[in-house]
Amino acid sequence: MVSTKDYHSDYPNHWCPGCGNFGILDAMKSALAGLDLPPEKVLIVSGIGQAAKTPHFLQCNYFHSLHGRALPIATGAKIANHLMTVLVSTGDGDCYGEGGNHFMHAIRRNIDVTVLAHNNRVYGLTKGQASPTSMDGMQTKMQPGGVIANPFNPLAAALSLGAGFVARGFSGEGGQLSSLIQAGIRHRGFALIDILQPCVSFNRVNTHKWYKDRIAPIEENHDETDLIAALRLALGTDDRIPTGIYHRRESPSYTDRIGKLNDKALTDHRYRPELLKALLTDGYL
Amino acid sequence: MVSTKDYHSDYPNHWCPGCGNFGILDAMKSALAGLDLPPEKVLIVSGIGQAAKTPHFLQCNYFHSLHGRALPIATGAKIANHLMTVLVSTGDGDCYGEGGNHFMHAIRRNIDVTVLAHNNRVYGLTKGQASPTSMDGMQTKMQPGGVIANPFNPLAAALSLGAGFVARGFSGEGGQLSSLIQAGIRHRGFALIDILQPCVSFNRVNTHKWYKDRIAPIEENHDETDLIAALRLALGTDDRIPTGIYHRRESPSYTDRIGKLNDKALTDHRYRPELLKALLTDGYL
Amino acid sequence: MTIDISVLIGGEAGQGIQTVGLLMTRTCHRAGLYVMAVNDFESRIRGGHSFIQLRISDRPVQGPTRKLHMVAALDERTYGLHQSELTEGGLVLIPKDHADTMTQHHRCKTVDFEGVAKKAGSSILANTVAAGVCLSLLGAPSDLFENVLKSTFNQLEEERLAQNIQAARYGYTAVEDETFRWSWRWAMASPKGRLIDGAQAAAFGALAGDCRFSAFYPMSPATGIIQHLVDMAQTVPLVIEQAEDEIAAVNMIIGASFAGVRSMTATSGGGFSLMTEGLGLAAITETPIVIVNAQRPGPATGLPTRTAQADLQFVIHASQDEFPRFVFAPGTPFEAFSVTARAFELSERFQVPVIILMDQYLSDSLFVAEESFEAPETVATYTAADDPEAPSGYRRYALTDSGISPRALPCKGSTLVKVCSDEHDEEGHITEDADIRDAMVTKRFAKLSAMRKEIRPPEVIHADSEILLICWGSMRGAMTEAVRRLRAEGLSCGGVHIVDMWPFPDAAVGEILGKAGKFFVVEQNRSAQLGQLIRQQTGYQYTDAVLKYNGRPMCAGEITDTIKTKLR
Amino acid sequence: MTIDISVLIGGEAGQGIQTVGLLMTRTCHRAGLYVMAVNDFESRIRGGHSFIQLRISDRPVQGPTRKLHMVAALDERTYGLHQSELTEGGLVLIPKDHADTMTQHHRCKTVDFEGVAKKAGSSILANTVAAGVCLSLLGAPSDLFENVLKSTFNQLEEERLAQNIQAARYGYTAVEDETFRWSWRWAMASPKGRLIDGAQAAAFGALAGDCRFSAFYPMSPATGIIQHLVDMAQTVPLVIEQAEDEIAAVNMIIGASFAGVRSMTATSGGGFSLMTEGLGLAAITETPIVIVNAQRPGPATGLPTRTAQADLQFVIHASQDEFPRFVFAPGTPFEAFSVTARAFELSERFQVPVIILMDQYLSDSLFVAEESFEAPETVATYTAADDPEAPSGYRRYALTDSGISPRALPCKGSTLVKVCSDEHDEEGHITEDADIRDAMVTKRFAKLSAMRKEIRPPEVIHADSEILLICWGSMRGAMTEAVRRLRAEGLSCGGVHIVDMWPFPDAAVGEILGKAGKFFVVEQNRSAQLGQLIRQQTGYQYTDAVLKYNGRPMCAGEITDTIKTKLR
Ligand SMILES: Cc1ncc(C[n+]2csc(CCOP(=O)(O)OP(=O)(O)O)c2C)c(N)n1
Ligand SMILES: Cc1ncc(C[n+]2csc(CCOP(=O)(O)OP(=O)(O)O)c2C)c(N)n1
Ligand code: SF4
Ligand code: SF4
Ligand SMILES: [Mg+2]
Ligand SMILES: [Mg+2]
Repeated sequence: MVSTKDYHSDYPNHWCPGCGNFGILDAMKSALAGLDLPPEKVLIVSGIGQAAKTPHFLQCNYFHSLHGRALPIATGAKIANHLMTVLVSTGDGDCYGEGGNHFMHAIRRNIDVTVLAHNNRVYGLTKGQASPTSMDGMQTKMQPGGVIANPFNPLAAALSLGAGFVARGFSGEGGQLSSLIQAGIRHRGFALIDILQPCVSFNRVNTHKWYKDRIAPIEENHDETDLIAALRLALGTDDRIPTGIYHRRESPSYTDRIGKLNDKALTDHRYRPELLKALLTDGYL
Repeated sequence: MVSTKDYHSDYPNHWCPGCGNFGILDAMKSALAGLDLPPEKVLIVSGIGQAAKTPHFLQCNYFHSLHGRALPIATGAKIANHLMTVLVSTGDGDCYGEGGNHFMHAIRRNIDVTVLAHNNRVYGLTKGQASPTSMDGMQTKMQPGGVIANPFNPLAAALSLGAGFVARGFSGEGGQLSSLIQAGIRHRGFALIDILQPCVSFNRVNTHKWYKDRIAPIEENHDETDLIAALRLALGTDDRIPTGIYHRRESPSYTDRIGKLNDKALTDHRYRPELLKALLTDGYL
Repeated sequence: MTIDISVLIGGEAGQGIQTVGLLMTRTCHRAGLYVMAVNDFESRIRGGHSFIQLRISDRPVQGPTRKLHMVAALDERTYGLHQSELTEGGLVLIPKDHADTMTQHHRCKTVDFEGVAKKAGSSILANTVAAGVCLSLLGAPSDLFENVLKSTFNQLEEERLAQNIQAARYGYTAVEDETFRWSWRWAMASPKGRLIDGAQAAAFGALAGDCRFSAFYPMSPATGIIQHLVDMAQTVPLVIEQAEDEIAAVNMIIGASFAGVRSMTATSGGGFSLMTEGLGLAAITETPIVIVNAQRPGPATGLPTRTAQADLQFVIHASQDEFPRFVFAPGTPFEAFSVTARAFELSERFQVPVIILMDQYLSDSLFVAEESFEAPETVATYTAADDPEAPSGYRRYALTDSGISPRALPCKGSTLVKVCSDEHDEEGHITEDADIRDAMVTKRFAKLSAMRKEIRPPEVIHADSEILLICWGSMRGAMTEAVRRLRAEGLSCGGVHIVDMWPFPDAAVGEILGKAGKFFVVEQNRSAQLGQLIRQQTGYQYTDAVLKYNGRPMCAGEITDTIKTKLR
Repeated sequence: MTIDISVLIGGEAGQGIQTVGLLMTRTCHRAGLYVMAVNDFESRIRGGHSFIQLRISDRPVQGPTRKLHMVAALDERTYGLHQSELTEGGLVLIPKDHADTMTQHHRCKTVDFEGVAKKAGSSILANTVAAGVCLSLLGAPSDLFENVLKSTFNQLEEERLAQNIQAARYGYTAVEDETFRWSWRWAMASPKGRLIDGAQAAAFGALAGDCRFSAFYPMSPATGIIQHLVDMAQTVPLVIEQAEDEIAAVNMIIGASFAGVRSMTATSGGGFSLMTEGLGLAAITETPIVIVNAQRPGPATGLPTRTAQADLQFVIHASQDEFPRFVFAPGTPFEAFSVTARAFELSERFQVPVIILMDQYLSDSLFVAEESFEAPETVATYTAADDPEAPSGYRRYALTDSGISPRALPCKGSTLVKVCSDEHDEEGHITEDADIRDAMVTKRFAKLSAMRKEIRPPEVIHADSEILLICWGSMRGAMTEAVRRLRAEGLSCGGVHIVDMWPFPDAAVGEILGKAGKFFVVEQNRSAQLGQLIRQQTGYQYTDAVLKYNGRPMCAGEITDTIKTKLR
C-alpha cells in the first residue's frame, strides 16, 4: 500500500505561508496514495511559476520545464512511454497564457494526461501581474487602471474544444479535490482540473473567504455526459462557482489510437537493423 | 462612392484556378465598397499562407506578416491608430494553429478587428498537411493513417471565449459572405467570420459539392444574443453546417476602454517635453 | 568522349515539372550515368514558373552549372526566362512558335506537349511527353524509359500507367526528325550508386541513429525530411506528430527524449527561431535532441522555397546564455546520412543538443551517391541502468569529471528522475547557491574537451596550394568542381570543406590555412559567416569571399569567375 | 577622512529587506553622500534569503565590494551566510544570541528587531527598526531619517507613518550603548545627483525617445523597466499592454510601430528567444522597434533573479539570415537613459531593430547619477509626408543609395502602405526574382555604412598603459575601480568600456588595443564573448579573461585579484 508519506519530499518548500498551493499539494499526495500509485510510476511535468514548482515538494519523477511548455513536454513523454501516469502541474499564466496554444491542441489530441491548473488568477512568481483569469477590472501594480479583458474561462474553453474530462476544484476543499484528481487520473484521455487557489501575497480580490462564499458542489442531478449542460454551468452568470465534475465522456486517447503503441511502449522497442536495411534496399527514392 | 474597382490590384494572383479564395476575395471587395470605405482607410493584416496572401490581390494598406502572428500585429496597429478599419486575412493553420494563443487572447481583449479565417481545413501553401480543422481521420501525404485529433471548432471556441461577433460564411455564397463581412466590420469589437473554403489542390474531402450539400442559412428565429443557442448551433452533431451570424452582442472594445484613446489616436499625439520634465523632477524614485 | 550535358525542363507549378525531372534522372541513373537534378520552384501551388535542371555526365557530377544544352519549355514563359542561359548551339523545345526565337545562337523546335499528351489520353500527361522528347533527343533507349515509368508508377492503375507509356512513346516520335547535337550512344552500364536527395538521406540517417519520435510543424524546405520519415514510419517503430507550432514540436521531442526515445525535429530558420528557447531547455536539462535546420533565405519569411547558408552564426549562438552543442553541416547526401546518424549518437552520449544545418539545395536536389548507406548492426545505449538496491542514491546531475552524469529514465525502475530548467543541484532541485551554480556551469562545459575530440577535421584537396577555397555544408560540390577547373587553368588552388562546424575545429583549420598564401571563403550568405568564425577561432583573415545570397545555388563557374576577378 | 563603508541587511523574502535598503540609501543620498545599493534576492515571494548591500562613501562609488563593515541580520540565517565577508573589526547585528558568534574577528550585537518592532505597533516594522539601528550606528542624524520616512511613505495613512517613525526611533535607541568603529560625523551637504536604478533610467530614456506604446510579458529582471513605464504612463500618452506571451509582445510593437508610434518591449533571455522570429520580421519589413533584453543567467530558466552578461553573441546573431541591427549595452543609469532615447531615434531613422542589453545588476541596483537627465526639446520625425498629388507613386521599399526608403504611415493620407515579410519588390509585393532579391539585400545592408558612423567609440581611461582591461555594459563601474586600484599598486593599467556593441567599433577598438601590450576582457559570462567578438572583428586575441558567471555582480576586488594572479 502506497501512503502519502511515500510522497513526502525533504526539499524545503518555497511557497508563502497560507498559500492555496499547500492544499493542492496535500490533495495530490492523498489522491496518488489513494490510487496506490507508487512515486516511481508517476511523472509530473510542470512549466514555470509557483504552481510549477509543485513537483519539487513531492517525491516523484518530474520534469520542471519552461514557462508555458508543460503540455508539449508531457505529450512527448507520454508518446515515448504511454505506460507512465502523467500529471501536469501548471499555473493559470503557465497554462492559459504563455501555454494557451498547447492547451487547445493537447485537448484536441486527447492526450492522456491529467492537468492540475493552479488557478490563483494572478502571476504569483513574477510578483502579481494580472493573469488570463484575472477578473475584468482587477487592479494590480502593473494594471493600476484595472484589467481590460474578459477573464479566460478555462472550463468553457476546454468544453468547447472537446475535452472529455472537465472539473473544477478548490484548494480549500481537500477531500473533494483529492477525489477529482483521482477521477482525472482514472480518466483515459485529457483531463482538466482547474483548481481555484487563493494567492495570499498578490490576489486581494479572490481570497479564501471570497471563494468560500461562492463555491458550491455541482448538484447531484447534473448529467456529466451532457455537454450543453456542462457549458451552462461553466458559463453561468450568477455569483455561484460550481465545483466538481462538469463533464466526463471517454473516447480513445491519443496514444490509444496510435496502432504501434498498443502492445508496448516506444521506449521498449529495440533497434532492428533489418528494418532499415529493407528500406535502404527498397528500390527507388 | 467607392466601387469594387477601387479595390482592384494588378499584382498577379498566386492562387490555383478554382480555389475558394477567389470567392472570398470578391466578397471582401464588394463588402468594402458596399460600406463606402476607401482603400486608404483600410488596413489588412495577414499572417502567412495562401489565405494570408489575400491583401496582395486587393488595393489597400497591408501588413503581410509572419505565420500565425496577424492578430498581435493587428492589435498593435489598432492601438496605435484606432481610427483605422482593420481586417485580418488568415488561414485555419495561421489563425488556429500557429496563432492559436493570439486568437484566444485577442478575443479576450475584444480588440476591434474583423477576422476573416479562410478555413480550407488544410495547410495549402505548404502542400497539403492536416490543419487544426481537418476532420478526424482525414488522410494526407503527411498523415497517411489519417488525422488523430478532434477538429478545432472555431465557432464554439470563440463563443466560449466571449467573442461578441461570431459568424460562418462559405466562399461559394458570395452575397451572404459579403454581408457577413460588412456586419463584422460594423461590429465594434472582435468579429470572427470563419469562412469555409474548398482547396481544390489538397482537400479532396471537403469539396465545393460537399459544402453545398451541407450548408444552410441559420434559421430566422435564431436569437443572436443567446450564447447557449449559438453554442448549440456551433456544436451541432448532425451533418448540417449553419451559415450566418451565430452570435452578436456588443460591448466596449479594447480601444474604447483605454481612456487616453478616446479623443485622438495615439499616432496624433505630439511629443511634449514638459511631461517628461515633470516626471524627471518628481522627487524620489 | 566525355558527356556533360545540362537539360532544363520548365513550366508552371502544377504541370508536374518535378516528375519530368525525376523520370529523366532515373533513366540516366539506370543507364549507369552520373546525374544530378536541381529543383527550382516558387512558393505557390499552381502557375508561376518552376523548373528542374539536370546535369548528366559519364563522370561524377557534384553541382549545378549555368550553361544549358537543352531546354524543354512546357509553357511559353520558360523560354524567355532561360534563353540567355543556353549555350551556343543549344536546343529549345517550345510549345508554340515564337516570333522572337529565330536567333542564330540556338535552335528552337516546336513541340505541342499538351496536344501530344491529349492524344495519349489527357493533357496532364504533357510532362511525360516532355520526358520522352528529351530522352529521345539525348539518345536514351525508349524501353529503358518505359521500364522507369513502370517502376515509378507501379502504384497507379493499369490504365493510367498505360497512358503514361503511350505519352512517352508519342514524345519519342514527336522528335523523330530532330537531332540533338550532343546526343550520345547510351552504352548501358550498371547504375552508379544510389539516386537520392539530401532529405531522404537525412531521414535514413535518423533511422540509422535509432530515431523513434519526431515532432514537426510544416515548413519549407524542411518538410521533405519529415515526409520521408513519415513514409518510412510505416515499417519501423517511429512515431511522428505534427505539432501545433514549432515551440510545441521542440518541446515534444524534449519530453520524448527525456522519457527515453531518441527524437528529432526538422524546421527552417523561422521555426528554428521559435525553437531557441527549447534548445536552451535541452541544454540545461541535458536532454539529447537533434534539430535539423534546413536553411532558406530570410529574414523572416524571405524566399520560402529557395536556398541559403545564412543561419550558421545564429544556430551556434542561439538561446540565452551559453552551453556546449554540436553543429554539423553535411555537404552531400551521404554526409547527410552519416552526420544525422552520428548526431543521434553524440547527442545521447554527451547529453547535449545537436543542430544539423541543411538547406533547400541539398534537401531537394537529386544526387548520385556512390558511398554505401549501411544500417549499423547495433546502436549503443547510454542510459544508466537502474540500481534497485539504492534507488534513492540516484542523482541526475551528479558531478563528474567528464561532465556527463548517469542518465536514468523515468518510470523505468525504482529510481526517481528529476530534471529542472532552473539552475539545479545534483539531485535536480532548484538551487540559488553560487557555488553549485559554478559547479554546474563547469560540469556542462567539462563535456567540451571530449566533444572536441569527436570533431572531424575538414576535408582538404590539394592542401599544399597557394590558394585555398574554404566552404561548408552544401557548397562542397561546387567548390570541388571550381578547384578542379582552376587547377586545369594552371592555378595552384586547393579546397577545404567543413562538415563539423561546432565545436569549431580550430587547430585543424588553423593548420590548413596557415600554410596557404591566400584563402577565400565560399558561402551562400551576405556576411561571410564562416569567414567570421575562422577569424574568431584561428585569427586568420580571409583574403576575400565568394558570396551568393539570392536563393539560387552557387555553381562552380560562378566561383571560378569570381576568384579569377578577385585575383586580377 | 575617506568614507567607504559597506553595510548588508539580510533576511527572508517578505521581510521588507529592499525597503530597509531604499530608506538607508535615500538617507545617505540626502546627506550628500555617494551611495549605491545592490539587491540580491531569490526567485520566491516569502522565505529563503535575500539581502541588500549598501556602499556608502564621500567619493563616487560605481560598484559593489566584497568586504562588509556592518551586517544587519533580520533572520538567523543571514549571519551564517555572510559572516565570512565581514572585515576585521566589523559589526553584526543579530536577532538572537548565537553560540558560535564569539570570535575575535568581528563583534556581534544582539538586537531583537521584531521585538522592538512590536513595541512600535507591529512586527512587520522590523525592517524600519533595522534601518534605524544601522543609521544610528553610522552616525546619521535621526531627523534626517525621519524626513526620509515621511517623503517615502507619504502615501500611507497617518497612523502607519507614525508607527514607522516610532520604529525608527526605537531602532536608534536600541543601539545607544553601542559604537560602530567606522562611524563618521555626518556633515550635511546637498544631495549629489540623482538616486536611480537602471530600470527607471531606461524608462525615462524611453520617454525621451517618445515611446508611445509598449507591450510586454512579465519576466525578471525586465519587469522593473515596464513597471516604471506603467507608473509614468499615468501622465504621458503612452499605452502599455501585457501580452499573452513574448511572441505577441514583439509583434504588437511591430504592428504599432508600423502604424506610426514609437514602440518597445522589454524581456529577458527566454522571452528574447521567443522574440527572435519577430526581430527578423521587423528587419525585413524595415519597421523600427526597440527591444530591451535584461540579462539573467541561463540556459533556460536559469537563475531568474540574478545577473549575467551572456546574451551578447546571441542578440547580435539572433533570427534567421542576416540584417543590420544596433546593439547597445549601457553601463550606468545615465547611459541606460541616453542609450534608450538614442535607440528610438536610430531605430526610426534607419528603420532597423535596436536591442539594448541590460542586466539584473544594472536594472535593480540603485546608483547616484551625477549627470543631468534632460528631456529633449524636440523629437525628430522621419516618416514620409503623404504626397496627395501622386499617392499611387509611393513605394514603401523604393531603392535608394542610403538603403533608407521613405516610410509613410497607413491610413494617414491617400498613399497605400504595403509591407511584406516575404522578400518583396519596391512596392511591397512578394517577389521571387533573383535580381530584386539581390537589390533588396543590398539595400538593407546599404544602411550599414551610415549606421557605423553613429557608433560611438569605447571610452578609455589611461589609454597609454601596458595593460588594458576591456569590458562592456554594466561591468563599467567595477572595471573602472579595478583600474584605479591596480594603478594605485603601481601597475600601468588602463580601462576600456564599450556601450555601442554592434555594428562593432572595429577601427576604434583595434586602434586602442593595438597599442596595449596585454589586454584582458572582463565579463559576466563563461566564454568571454566580447573577447570572441574582438578577435573576429579586429584580429586581436585577448591575453586572458576575467570571468564570473554565478549570477552575482563582479566586484573590483575580484578583478584586481584575478589580474594579479594572471600576471604572476
Ligand atoms: C518565456 C518566459 N516568460 C516569462 C517568464 C517569467 N515567468 C515566470 S513564472 C511567470 C508567471 C507565473 O504565473 P502562473 O503561471 O499563474 O503561476 P503562479 O506563479 O501564479 O503559480 C512568468 C511570467 C519565464 N520564466 N519564461
Ligand atoms: C514559423 C513558421 N512556421 C511554418 C511556416 C510554413 N508555413 C507557411 S504557410 C503554412 C500553413 C498555411 O496553412 P493555412 O494557414 O491554413 O493557410 P492556407 O495556405 O491553407 O490558406 C505554414 C505551415 C512559416 N512560414 N513560418
Ligand atoms: S505568491 Fe501567491 S501563489 Fe505564490 S506562493 Fe505566495 S501565495 Fe502562493
Ligand atoms: S492550394 Fe488550395 S487553398 Fe491554396 S490556392 Fe490552391 S486551392 Fe487555394
Ligand atoms: Mg497564477
Ligand atoms: Mg488552410
